[in-house]
Amino acid sequence: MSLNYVIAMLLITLGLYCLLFKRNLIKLIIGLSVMTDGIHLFLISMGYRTGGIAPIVTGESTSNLPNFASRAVDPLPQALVLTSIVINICITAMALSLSIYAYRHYGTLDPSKIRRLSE
Amino acid sequence: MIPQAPILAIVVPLFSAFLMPMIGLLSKRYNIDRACDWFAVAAMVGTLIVVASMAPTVWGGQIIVYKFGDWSPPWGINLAIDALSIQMALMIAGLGTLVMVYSVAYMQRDSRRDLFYTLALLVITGMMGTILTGDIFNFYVFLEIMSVASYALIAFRRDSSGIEAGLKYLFIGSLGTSFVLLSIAMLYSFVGSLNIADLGAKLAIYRGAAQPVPTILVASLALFVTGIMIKVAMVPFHIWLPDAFTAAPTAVSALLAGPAAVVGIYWVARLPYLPFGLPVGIILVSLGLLSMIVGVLMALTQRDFKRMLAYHVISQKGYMVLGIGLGTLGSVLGAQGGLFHLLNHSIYKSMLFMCAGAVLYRTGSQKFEELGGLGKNMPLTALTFLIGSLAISGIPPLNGFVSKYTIYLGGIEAGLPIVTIIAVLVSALTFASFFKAFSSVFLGQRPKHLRDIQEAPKLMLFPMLAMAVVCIVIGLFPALGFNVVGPAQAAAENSAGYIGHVIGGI
Amino acid sequence: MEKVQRALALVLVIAVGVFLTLTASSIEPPFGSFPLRQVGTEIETSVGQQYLENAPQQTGAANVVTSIVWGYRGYDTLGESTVLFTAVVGVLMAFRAMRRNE
Amino acid sequence: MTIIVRTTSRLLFPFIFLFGVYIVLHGHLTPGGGFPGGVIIAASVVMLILAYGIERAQQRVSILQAEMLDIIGSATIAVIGILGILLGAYFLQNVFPLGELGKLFSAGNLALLYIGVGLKVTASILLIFYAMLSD
Repeated sequence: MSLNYVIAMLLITLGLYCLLFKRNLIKLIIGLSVMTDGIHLFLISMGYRTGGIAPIVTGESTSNLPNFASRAVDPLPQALVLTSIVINICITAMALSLSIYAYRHYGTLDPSKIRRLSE
Repeated sequence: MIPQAPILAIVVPLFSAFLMPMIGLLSKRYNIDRACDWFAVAAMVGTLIVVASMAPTVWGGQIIVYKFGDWSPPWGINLAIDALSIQMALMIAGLGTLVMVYSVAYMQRDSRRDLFYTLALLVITGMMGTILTGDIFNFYVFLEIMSVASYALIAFRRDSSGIEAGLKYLFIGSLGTSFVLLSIAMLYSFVGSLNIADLGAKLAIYRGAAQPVPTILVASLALFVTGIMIKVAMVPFHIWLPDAFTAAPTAVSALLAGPAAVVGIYWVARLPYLPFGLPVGIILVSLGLLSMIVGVLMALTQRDFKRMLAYHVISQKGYMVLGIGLGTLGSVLGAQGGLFHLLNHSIYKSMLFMCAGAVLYRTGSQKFEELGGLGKNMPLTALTFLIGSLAISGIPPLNGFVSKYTIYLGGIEAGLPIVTIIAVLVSALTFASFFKAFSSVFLGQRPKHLRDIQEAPKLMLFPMLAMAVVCIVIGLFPALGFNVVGPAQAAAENSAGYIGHVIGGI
Repeated sequence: MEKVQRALALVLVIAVGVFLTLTASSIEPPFGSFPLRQVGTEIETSVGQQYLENAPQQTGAANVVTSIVWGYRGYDTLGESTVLFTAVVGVLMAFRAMRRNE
Repeated sequence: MTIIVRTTSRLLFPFIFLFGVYIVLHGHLTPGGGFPGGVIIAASVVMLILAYGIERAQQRVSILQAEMLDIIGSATIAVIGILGILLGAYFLQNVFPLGELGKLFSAGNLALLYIGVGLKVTASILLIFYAMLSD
């Protein structure tokens, strides 16, 4: 039983619940962010090594690189999460700008009401 | 092959997109009206030349591997181009060029054209990246480029239906890409690698029945298939597609219906062999059948030109997924038919959307009730629409017939004649639906206000007629198509060769 | 109809949640055992371990994450900045004033 | 905004800005890099927007300047990527000397690429904010 993984999956489920049940564009965006954060938590925690240190060479480990390599945590998921966070920001910005536009011009944040306008 | 061709195929549209806002500023300052439009067309032509220059090498049996920054495959990112990728890349570049030419005329009444072409080139970049890459996380990144750009393009006109469709596609599409990301995360946590060839090599032990497949691999596969199916719009996940294709500007609909369909189907075709290599044939066949039937039944009741075409997109994508699914059940013809149908469908569905766009451009309406008798005013548009609808219904001398017939044979070869029967029935319903559309738009009573409608502009007609000619040529000489599709299908199945080329290093 | 849809959605969410949680709790090897990966019967080490061993000499960067972000996987990061560019263009698309130039 | 917020944000602005620059420049040595650093730099300007309104912030960084920064950032990445082809063999290949581990001038093209990305992220975040706040 790995608690980190389970909590990450619960966050993802929470985000999915929010996406399926909420009727407000801002809440939908929050749901999407929560879901992506759950995935990031999963990615980060699977690279953990018990008693690990940050994958940055500083201080005394500069002279003892093999020791550093045997103690540091996985750097690859951190790079992936960095990429994924930026992508998530972009999606959030896109969704927010469309929502702001919808609110300014159609006066509502309820997607089904915008739909009724278009029919 | 042009030196550095693999990276140029991605970098040419990408850097053109980076340059486009600057071109927009300059053209405003010096008052050159169509600079952005022609620059986009030139960028697409450049991409097409680069991609075409790679084709002879790849069809010669080689797999081009391009290592970024000179890091060898399991650590760095690499591009791996085999016959399957090159078919898709050629389709994207070719159809993309024609769609760009079409939008030069179609978008001329809109302002903010520099942003439109930037986004369109970014969609092309994203598609090229997803097709050519050999790294699964890189696939996710480029999938997002393509997705974010298409969310913006769908809402481009900013009317209420466009905003609503854009937001709907944004939420459903992001859900799909999140699933893909979670699937990649699980795969990495299990195998400890991200390179597709490396993953394929390490997961090969699960291919036989010797090892029980662990839960995490099943979960990863399920999430990946769900994510891809949301992007392909197979039936339980299809609800974003009709709204998006109806509300988007027609040039965008043509771009998404033709080239963008390629990405999803490419990954459906890869999936049974690399990186997972688990049997998914039955799932693909049943999803394909479901979408074929539901798509065509929904299409029959539509009263909106573009919405009807959108439902036919779902139905026809069902044929492709069905064909590829039959391929994994042991029928080579089925897989070839699926890939061939992708080629044909991309051509005639882009063309049909362009016809709808031409009608919309001249009359300002896309409702069947408000149209009629346009055959006299727009004879060439009517002719291309007729060719397209005969092709999509699978009437003999046209290309749709060849690929559909191959899929029917594949159904029999795989020992599932019931599939063939359903496919023939769906074809008949497709014909009925298009007959209705053709007669209510181009035949019959012409409303008074449509008396002075003119033929579509020449720049719109050129890509439509070019595609119609291709439809007829492939229909008359199907060997041309099979020369492209045969190697592609062989390359998809040849996972050992792919792994050998990438990991073995060249 | 509305109620049926909501009930179906709730069932879906619960099913996905249970499935994911069960999958996560059965992941082998468990949390905290980073370089070990077990595929089938073979014990492998993750690619991450090779980055830790080679990156300081190969790229000269003290921060191994940086050497991955722009060194080994620089192309990913190029794609990432392209997504950022796409988002900026998309936001400008949504807010720039519409002018019809007939 | 009140005078407390205005004065504090005016006094804090150069420090936050400098901190962002530090994060960008030391991306290859310490945690951080172009993305967080760029966001910090952009946040210092966003703080001015909150305290003084958008006009005052645009006096510091105008829309045109932000667009130029964006283009310079993209151009930096593109030029370094293409230099890899011209002087080496592959796109984005490192063709600069690696230097000594742990020093500021080390790691070849990584530091330069991070500067390009830092400019690009700053400009992009500012452009998004300006676009959303304009009517």
